[in-house]
Amino acid sequence: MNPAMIPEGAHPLAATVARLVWLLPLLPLLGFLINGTLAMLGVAKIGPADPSANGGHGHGEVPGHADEHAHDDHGHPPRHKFAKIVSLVGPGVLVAAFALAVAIFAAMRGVEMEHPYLLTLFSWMPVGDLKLDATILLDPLSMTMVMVVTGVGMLIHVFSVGYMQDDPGYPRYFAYLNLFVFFMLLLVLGGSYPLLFVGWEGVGLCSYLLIGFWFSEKANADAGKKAFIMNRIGDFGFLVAMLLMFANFGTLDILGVAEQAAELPMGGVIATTIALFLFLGCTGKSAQIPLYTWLPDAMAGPTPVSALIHAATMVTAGVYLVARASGIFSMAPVAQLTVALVGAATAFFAATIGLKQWDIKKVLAYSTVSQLGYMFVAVGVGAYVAGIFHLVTHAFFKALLFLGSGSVIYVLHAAYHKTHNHDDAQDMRNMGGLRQYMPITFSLMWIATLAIAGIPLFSGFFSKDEILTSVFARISHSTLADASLLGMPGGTVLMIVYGLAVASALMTAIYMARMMLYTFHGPNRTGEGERPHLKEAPWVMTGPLVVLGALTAFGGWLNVPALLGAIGPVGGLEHFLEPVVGEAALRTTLGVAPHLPHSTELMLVGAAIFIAVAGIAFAVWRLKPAALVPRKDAPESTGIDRVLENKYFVDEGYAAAFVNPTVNASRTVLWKGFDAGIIDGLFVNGSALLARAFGWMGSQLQTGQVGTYAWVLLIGVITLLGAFTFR
Amino acid sequence: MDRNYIPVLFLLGIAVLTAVAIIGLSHLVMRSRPTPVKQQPYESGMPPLGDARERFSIKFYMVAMLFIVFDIETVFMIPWAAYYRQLSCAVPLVGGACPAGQISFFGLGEMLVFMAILLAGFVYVWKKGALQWD
Amino acid sequence: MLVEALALSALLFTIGVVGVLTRRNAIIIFMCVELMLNAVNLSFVALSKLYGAAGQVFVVFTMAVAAAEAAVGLAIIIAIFRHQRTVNLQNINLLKG
Amino acid sequence: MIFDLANPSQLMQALGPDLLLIVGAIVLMLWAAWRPESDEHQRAVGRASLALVAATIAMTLWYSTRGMSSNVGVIAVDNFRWATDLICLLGAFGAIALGMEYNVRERILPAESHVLVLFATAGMMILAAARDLMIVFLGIELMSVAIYVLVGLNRRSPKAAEGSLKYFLLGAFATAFLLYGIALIYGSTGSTNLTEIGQRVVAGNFVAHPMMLAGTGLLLVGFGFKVAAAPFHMWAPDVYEGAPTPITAFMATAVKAAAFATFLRVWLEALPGMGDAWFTPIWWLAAVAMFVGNTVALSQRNLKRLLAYSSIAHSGYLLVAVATGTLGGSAAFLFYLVAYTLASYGAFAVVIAVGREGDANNDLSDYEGLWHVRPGLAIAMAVFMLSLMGFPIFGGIGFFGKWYLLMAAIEAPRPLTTLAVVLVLTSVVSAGYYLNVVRVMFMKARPDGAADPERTGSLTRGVVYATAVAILVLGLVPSRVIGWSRAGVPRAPQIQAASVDAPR
Repeated sequence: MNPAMIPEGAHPLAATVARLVWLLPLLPLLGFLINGTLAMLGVAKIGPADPSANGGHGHGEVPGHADEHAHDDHGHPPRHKFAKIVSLVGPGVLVAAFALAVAIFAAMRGVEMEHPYLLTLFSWMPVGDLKLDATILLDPLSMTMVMVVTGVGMLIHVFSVGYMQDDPGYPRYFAYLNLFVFFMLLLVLGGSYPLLFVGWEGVGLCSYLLIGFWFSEKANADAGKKAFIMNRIGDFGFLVAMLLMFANFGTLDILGVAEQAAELPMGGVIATTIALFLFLGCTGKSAQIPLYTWLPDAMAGPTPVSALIHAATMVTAGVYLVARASGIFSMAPVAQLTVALVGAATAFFAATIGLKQWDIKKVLAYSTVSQLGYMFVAVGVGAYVAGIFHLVTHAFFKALLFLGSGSVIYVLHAAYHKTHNHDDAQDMRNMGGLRQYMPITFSLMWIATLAIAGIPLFSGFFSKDEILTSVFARISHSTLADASLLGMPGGTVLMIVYGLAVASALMTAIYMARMMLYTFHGPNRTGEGERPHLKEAPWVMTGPLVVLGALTAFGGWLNVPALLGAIGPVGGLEHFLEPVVGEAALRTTLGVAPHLPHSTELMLVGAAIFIAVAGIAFAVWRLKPAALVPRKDAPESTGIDRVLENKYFVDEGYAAAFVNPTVNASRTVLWKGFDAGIIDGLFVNGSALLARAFGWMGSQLQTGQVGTYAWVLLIGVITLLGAFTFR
Repeated sequence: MDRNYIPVLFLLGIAVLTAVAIIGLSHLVMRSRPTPVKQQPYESGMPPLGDARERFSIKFYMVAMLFIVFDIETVFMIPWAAYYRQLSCAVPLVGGACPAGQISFFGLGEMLVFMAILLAGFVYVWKKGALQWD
Repeated sequence: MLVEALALSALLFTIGVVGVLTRRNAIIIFMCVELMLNAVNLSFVALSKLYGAAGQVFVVFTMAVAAAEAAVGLAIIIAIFRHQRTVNLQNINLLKG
Repeated sequence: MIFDLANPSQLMQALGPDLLLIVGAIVLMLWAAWRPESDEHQRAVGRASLALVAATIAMTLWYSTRGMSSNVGVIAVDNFRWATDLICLLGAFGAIALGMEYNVRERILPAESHVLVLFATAGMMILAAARDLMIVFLGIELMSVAIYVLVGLNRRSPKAAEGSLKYFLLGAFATAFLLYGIALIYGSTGSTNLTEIGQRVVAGNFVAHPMMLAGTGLLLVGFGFKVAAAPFHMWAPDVYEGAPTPITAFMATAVKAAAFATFLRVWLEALPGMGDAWFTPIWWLAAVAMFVGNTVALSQRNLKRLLAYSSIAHSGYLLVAVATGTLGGSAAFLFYLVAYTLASYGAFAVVIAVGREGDANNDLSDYEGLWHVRPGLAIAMAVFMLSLMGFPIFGGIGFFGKWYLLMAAIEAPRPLTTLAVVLVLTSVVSAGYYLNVVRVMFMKARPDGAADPERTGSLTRGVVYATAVAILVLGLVPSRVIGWSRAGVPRAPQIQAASVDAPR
């Protein structure tokens, strides 16, 4: 694994197209520069119309709504004057990047990838110990991520062309989106932690800018701010972890750190501390407990952004980071247990909250948080391949779900726009029966739903099953089982993790089925006037959905478990990623590949299938879309009264049969108390408030009186003299 | 402690004592019968004009300030003067005198530069009209 | 003698500090600062008895600098008086927070 | 060449750039007085001042390439001096350039404003050269007295007069402490020469000497005041707000740089032997400055005040470099200073560009929707804010500044890991106000009826874009500046032998 032993030119990839890998991030950067320039040129003196005209629901989700004000007639608002060239450049660079990525991938398949391909671009900070090169690390792991980022990114860019077409900030939107892809590629390709951090910070900035893209006064800006604060707390963890790495290893190269980490004592305090701080960074970026509440709020941004940044790519950066730093994590079982437990708890809590949401995007947001928890469970127990596998399949089906919901919102909004209705285009109570109007979207979204629920042969089934199996396999005979977390033996912790994961799998099936039922089935609850305007979204939007649908359906073939070896090549991704994470994964399982008896494995798979089917069946059986009323007629509709809604649903028989006490309690306590109270109240507002309180005290001291200043100065003098004298 | 300073100390003591004694005695002896006329400040027999705590013109302060600044610069001439003999000789002095042919104008030049800088300041002040009374 | 001189210097310095802290008139505060500077000068002079002329040279510089500072300071105080019609620092707090 | 500082003519040569600036400034002072006050004259003198500064920069650059050094004496001839000189001269250049246009807008007529900047800069250059506490004192006073006047330059503004008075009174107060500190150090070591003090401190075990300890403490107070480190920072927000904006920029950068450079030199050359004594106080001073600056800035609405608190926080960051007590730390210090100076200058230039007559329009609300009316200014300001925050890529060199500082802190013989964590944590807090400015500019609509900013003068625009481009370019290729700052550490005769680690 020693990278120093392989001269750069000698790597088999050096002779292939892979040496152009530096072009990958450069292409979107180019797109950003072009679109950014156009955005600057396109800024009219007047600026966009006041976007706060949007009803004040707090959902900025109204494509092209900014023009609503100026063009209240039915005429189409004029597109941005640079719209054509932007539509070409924005997605164009992504298509080129994806093509290049495919070529590199093909080249990589053709050579022996025993060692990572490290390409030094230039010496960024060329000084002694602080030497920091701009290096690109191309190995199977980063390749996988690049494929996801460019592939899914490309589709979402294309989708955006349709979705955002009437927005006055069209070039700016694509500039941000291109920039995001640039930073994301930097994140996954960076050959050292500082470079990775650059990408990490960059995607955060883009996310911040895009959440607040529609700066509808309060809610969006607040959401951006919240995302921002939480991400900064996470970044703090990452930075401290880097400082500790540097202090202990003297290097920050990813390979160098991995090499040094292997020599640390198992379970030592250094590895544990670094791993925990890294994980703090991950909780911020990947929306895990306790820093997860920003993600649902981030839905204020445009829906394609939610799909790309807040579902498929950026939020998975934490999972990628853990896999990247697998060398460190595998040396710190306590940290691993923490990761797995936090992941499982997040998966469970978010799923309970997801059961209750009315906003279609909020359902998907909580679902994302929950699925991210799943991924952390996987990488936490050292099943890095399973985690990355789920990351990939999740990117497919969640992007599909988000884009599908985007289509629905787009269509609904367009209909409302035509009828001058100001209803909420995201509330599922206003939907229903869309099946007949949007058949393509309908069927594609069902595919994604079946995948996320874990119905066999859809992609999500394979990845989810692998995670559950991995957790189960490590309950004994692993470093995790030997360690203990807060006095609890590792085996017990893993059992809890397993239980939570299974429970959330069930709830996932329920809430996803619920979302589909309320959106597409039952009677149509839009108004009479809108109904004629409901139709499938244009092809530029539906096309990407179809591609994603195919990926969602067949993505599971990437990594077929041995048990189902009959249907395809076994463990493709596993073999592909082996050189990167294999060693670390084996370390957790004490040097032997985890092996479960055939019967046990069959039983686990059977249980998983049963749960998925049961969840969907339960939802279909108990939920009555016909009984729903449109949001404006709903008895209690504001967020404050949501707890009361529980009663309404209990009467309907929803979830009355089982897990009701737990779910209700956890929902009430967690969503109201934990989420809104402790996280938002204490963590976000609290820390902001604390800082502000100190600031306020400081500015109160700033009385403007010279006398006060002289006194403060003197107190400083006396303190200093005291410090010097009485040491 | 240098004994030579003891007489000075005595003188100081006597001066203070005398002053205190005269004022103290008059206070002891006098009878206080204030009248408005008596309470007026004494201005050599003339009736006082206006308040004694008269505000001085701002110009007075400006000129005074300028005076202070230029005045204090002369303090630098004292060490210069004390050391002038050494400064005017290119080699160390021999028995308090400069060897023949070793006279240097360094000391003089230094002071001329110093004066030139002061002069520049003076010209500036003059040109700005700070020295004009009205 | 050195110790006494240094003690006196410290005492004067402290008086200056107390004056700065307790007075409200800008001019008096400035005079107190001058007192502090001159207290330090006393230290320098006393110390130069021990270490040679450097201390005395320092005193000369300090005096010159203090004079320049006094000139600028009085000009500033006059400027503030023109605006506020007072040199009482308690009334001079446009800038705060 | 090696200067013999005991020889007057060689001493003069060693002071070449300083003398050039001083003589030129005296000539310009007379010229400024020669004609009645007018905008035109003010600008003419400004142009001449710019030329003089440029000439001094050229001369300093020339000197710095000659590999000069000197024997032990009252001044230092080393790269650290040239580096500091260049930063201060660049600051002066910016202040004069911005001032020429700002003065026209604010109807500040005296042409002396530029000359005073030159005199203050001369003070800074003397400070940068000082290797004797006497010279340190003279430099500080020359610089400060000029700045006292510059702050009150706008005779029409009561705020300027008030700022000037506050700075003057508190500055004189702090100077007295500094002077007393010098006296006490002189009293304990018998010298005012930094090299000699350094030697005697090491030889004489002064670390438990009460007089020396008090002297070091009071010296720290004096420097702490000049660099606006909490709790000696109270003057800074008021003075920064009251002063004309170009002067504020000058104070926040050049004055701070010069004071810090001297601070560092005194600490590295004279007081390394006192390390056990000053380590903890400076540690706390840095932590408190970072904390106070960054938290109080959160509640600021006036951009000038916000930047003032930000500059207090940055003093804290720079104090971390001082606390390392190593040459590695001082290289990081110089590098950070460059990054900070560029970003601050740019930010203040934007404040000038957005501001209006009467020093108005400095409120955060005046920046709402700036993107929609002045996209260029908004983008540049975003770069400055991100740079001050230490954000990678868009913050350009600012990121490396923080990075380098953190690494130096960790690598110090007495690792400052906790302080590094405090640094990271407080810069997380700092994002709360830096990014707020960005948010306001990009994510808010321009308020109804808000007038567009006036046309930006070409010099101001030049400063804005030059600094922005420099930040971004140096962020991509920081190697030159890093090499420069590593070569620019102080070199004193005894420093090689002392307990600081050698530069890498």
